[in-house]
Amino acid sequence: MGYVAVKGGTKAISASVEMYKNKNRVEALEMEISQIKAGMAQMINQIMSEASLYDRDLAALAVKQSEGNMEEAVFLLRAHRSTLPRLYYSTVTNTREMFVERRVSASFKDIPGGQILGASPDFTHRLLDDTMTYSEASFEMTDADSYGYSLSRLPKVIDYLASEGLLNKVPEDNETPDDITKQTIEFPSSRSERLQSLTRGQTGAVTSLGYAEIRGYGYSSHPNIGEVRVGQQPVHIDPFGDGEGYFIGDVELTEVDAFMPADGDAAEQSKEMEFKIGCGLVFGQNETKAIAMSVLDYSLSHPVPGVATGDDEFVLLHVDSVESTGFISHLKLPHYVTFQSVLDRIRKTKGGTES
Amino acid sequence: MSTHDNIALSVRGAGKFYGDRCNYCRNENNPLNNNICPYCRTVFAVDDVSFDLYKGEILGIVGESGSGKSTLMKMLYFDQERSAGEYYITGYAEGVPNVFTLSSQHRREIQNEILGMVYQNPVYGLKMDFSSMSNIAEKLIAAGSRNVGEMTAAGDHFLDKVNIPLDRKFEPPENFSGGMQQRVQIAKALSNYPPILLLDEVTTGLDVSVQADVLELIKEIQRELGISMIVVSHDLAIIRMLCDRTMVMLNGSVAEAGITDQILEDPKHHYTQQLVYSIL
Amino acid sequence: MQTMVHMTQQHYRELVDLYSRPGEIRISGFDTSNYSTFSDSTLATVLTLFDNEVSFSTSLKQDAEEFSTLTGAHCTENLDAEFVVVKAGELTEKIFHEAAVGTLGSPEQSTTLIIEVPSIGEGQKYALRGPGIKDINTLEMTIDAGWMALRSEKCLEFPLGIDLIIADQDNQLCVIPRTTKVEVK
Amino acid sequence: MRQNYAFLDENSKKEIRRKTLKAIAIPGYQVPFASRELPIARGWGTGGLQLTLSLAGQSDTVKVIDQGSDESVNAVNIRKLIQDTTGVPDTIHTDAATLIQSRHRIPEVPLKPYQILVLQVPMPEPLRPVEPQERVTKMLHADKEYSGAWLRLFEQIMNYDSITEDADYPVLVEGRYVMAPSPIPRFDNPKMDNNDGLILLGAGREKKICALPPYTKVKSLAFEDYPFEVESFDDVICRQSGLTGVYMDELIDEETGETYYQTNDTSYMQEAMNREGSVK
Repeated sequence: MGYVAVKGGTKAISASVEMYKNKNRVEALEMEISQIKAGMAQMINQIMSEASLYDRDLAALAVKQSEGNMEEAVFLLRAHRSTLPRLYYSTVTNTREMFVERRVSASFKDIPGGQILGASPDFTHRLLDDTMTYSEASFEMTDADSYGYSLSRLPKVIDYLASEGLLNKVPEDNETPDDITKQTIEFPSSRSERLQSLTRGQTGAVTSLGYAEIRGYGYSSHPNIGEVRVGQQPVHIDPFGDGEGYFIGDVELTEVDAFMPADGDAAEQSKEMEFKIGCGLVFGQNETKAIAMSVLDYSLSHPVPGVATGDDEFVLLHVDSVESTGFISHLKLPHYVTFQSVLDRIRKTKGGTES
Repeated sequence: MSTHDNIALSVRGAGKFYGDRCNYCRNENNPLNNNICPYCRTVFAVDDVSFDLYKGEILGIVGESGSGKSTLMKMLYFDQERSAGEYYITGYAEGVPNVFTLSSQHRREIQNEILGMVYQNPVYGLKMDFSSMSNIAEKLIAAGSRNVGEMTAAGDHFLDKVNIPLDRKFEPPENFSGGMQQRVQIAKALSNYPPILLLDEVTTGLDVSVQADVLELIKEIQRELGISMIVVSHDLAIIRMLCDRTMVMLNGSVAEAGITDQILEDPKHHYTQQLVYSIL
Repeated sequence: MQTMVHMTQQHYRELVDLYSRPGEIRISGFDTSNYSTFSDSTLATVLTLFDNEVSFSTSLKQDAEEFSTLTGAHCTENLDAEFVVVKAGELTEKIFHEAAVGTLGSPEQSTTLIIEVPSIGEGQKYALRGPGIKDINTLEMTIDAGWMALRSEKCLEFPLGIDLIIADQDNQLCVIPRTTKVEVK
Repeated sequence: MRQNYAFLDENSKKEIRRKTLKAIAIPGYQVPFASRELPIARGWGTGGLQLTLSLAGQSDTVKVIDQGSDESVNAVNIRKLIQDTTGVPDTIHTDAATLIQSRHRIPEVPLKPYQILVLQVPMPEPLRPVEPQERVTKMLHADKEYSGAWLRLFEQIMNYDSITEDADYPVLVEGRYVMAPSPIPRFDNPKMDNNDGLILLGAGREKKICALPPYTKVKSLAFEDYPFEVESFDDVICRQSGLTGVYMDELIDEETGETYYQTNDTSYMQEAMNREGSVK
């Protein structure tokens, strides 16, 4: 009988996978997808946004399977997304048609349609509530309608500024947006590539960089939130290319328009100031990420030389959760061969040869 | 193209415009408001410039700031795209192609192998945080050298020639004074013996005594190596000291050109007269 | 079972070999109904490489519709499209002149010509040299040397250039990428 | 959940295939591609895996190695995904495989004609150590401006009197493109030159595909007087097999504390031992 290589790797891997399954499956199996969907809606919002796949059931499944590890859940959905054929593209959707559930403006006290606080933890006291320890605790349900509002279409705050001529006029761009999942980003990036990268970005990473931008490493003055709106956005497709839109469902979106006071058009040597806009738009309710995205959209569209948050390569290539966690974690893979090569060079500079 | 044996490079009708040009300014007989079209506001930074550079000579280009001389220089070194005109280099493909229209790949080849450039500000010509030796090696590597011994020897030779103490050759230029940086830049530009050297206001901003050193160095190198040079300056004194022939630029165009001594003694153009009398 | 998934995979692998070894010849086509005016190997190449992200140009409306229906690819009049599908008898100087050679920064943004010739293995003899060829490959095909000269002109400044996929009516295929130096023998 | 053949949907494969053919037509150039997420992590071989999945078919036999070993956990994991989604048979024998995916090594057995070696690439940009910005490195490749890559080696020589670049040592392909060969040891670089098989390099996270067709000139960057050097195993013998002249793992004997060496390419060692009958 000849020499046979040890099957160590195969055995080790299957043992590791078995242990992982045993550990996580036993208790997790008792958790229903419907419970995760209902009870961890905010987590699901973040995951759908970072995975760029809008499917609450699959997101809940990913949460269950990953034991609540956000990066793993996003990763599972992204990998699944790779297997899906692209059957249709949606038609352009206008957020003026959003059915708004929540909407606040930091810029104007009174906005047409009014401020709608809706559901938000913003004004809760962050005190652990031990009545929630046991699932028997009962809550009194209230009907949103009883607070005097219902889902409705509302005008946008930017339209008000635009009507006053205070907004930077941007020519209408009807080019098909670039899609970074079909074509690699090439630099300098297009706005559609930037917006897509940011909305897929890891919530924490986008928030951190947006924070750095306004805290002092970038624009460093206070952006004004014209409007944060959360609501249901209808999506249509045009399968026959005849302009007939077919309604395929609603997606929940958070949209932010941030205003930055800025100099007028330099080319026209304008001495007037006006507002320029940063845009944030993410799946689900995720207001902090949407605001940070609007800050970064602005900083990347109006880059200041030498500022990292204005450098599209720096921001866009480092906010993706799957890429950053993958590359960081790959460091634990074996690097025996390359390390041997490093040893060889270091020994050479020490003047010695291999012993 | 020129068939003249003694020509290092020739330029015909070179132009650099900022703007779209209109029917008015496309007609070259129509007068411009200085170098700006009164109708479409197109700026003619360089307008219809033609000249030859002879082998082994120093050609001076003089003019005030905004005259287009630096823009012309940047076009010759491909730092800026040209808007119009032709440019032939005898040492490249027998002077046949209009090198203005070559691909960036080929222009880079010319830049690396045939041209040397010394900028007014050493920041553009040097890697400030790399050693002086590495700066010289960079130019040699770009020009095709693949021998470390030869490169360090050339580095020693040229740094010595420009009076940089060799015990400082591994220091980065950011540690040096302005005059020393300029000398390192000259050493770098010369290191691969380029047939053509372009010098853009290289002594501006230096102390007078340092200026004299650098000018002397240029003169000496030219005598020794027979390199063809174009020297751009706003300073007639420098032009007088260095250049065999001179071209006077005004508002993007050539006002007058000829033997330097003749131009200085008997300026024809009103503007040149003003220039000359102002220094006499 | 042979499904379209497996057929395109196999055909792609033939193309990989042919791109890697300019001048080699393979036979490859699909066992599907062919309503185009091109050979099965040309159609197989189209089915393998085209999808709804691709734009292509071809002269006959019948072929354009067939290719679009089968793959979702967009037909265009522009000859600098990603692919131009053409029969050797219908080649024009315009096709070569307008074909995209890419840019120095993005040389892959070039046109691939899929040319159907009457026969590979007979006709004009060419000597091929370059990456993928050990010493020299000879290739015979019924395509006029004038067209190959135009092709070589497009490939003068590497990495710019066009790549040719050549098919014949007997479902033979070969590839001449931009790196190959082609001489008439 | 039911999976596609070879995991990816057909349109994703088509995009990868079109880009791969372009890569083969432009040896050494990094073709950007969309790069799908896979069920294994970015940075763990998704570039190589996408290539393999776009290539693999019913007549293939695959071999997957990591660090020279078919049994490295990452190799096992990748092989399992390939087999689960395609059902292709696997082998550990290099010469029996039609398709070989590897991380960090080129097998000791030379590639045969029509074999395809897929290398996993973490950092496909050889100029990244000298220039962080993609838009700049893209321009440098366009202009064939590689002095930065050579200057890096020159600086190492100035500092250490030797080139200190370890694995992923840059190569020049067909005299045109400088390419990162993936973190293979320098020992494997010469195997790429003028080899019989096709080598494809896939970078999933960085979204680039590169190719070396057979019989392509691939030269490691070096200087005439500081030639390229591979890792030295000159006086070293594999303790297990007695092999010499192969890439070795350096190991420590737990009992004696002595350093010993063992052939890194485990299937090659196994074949050699079976051939020699020198089983211990």
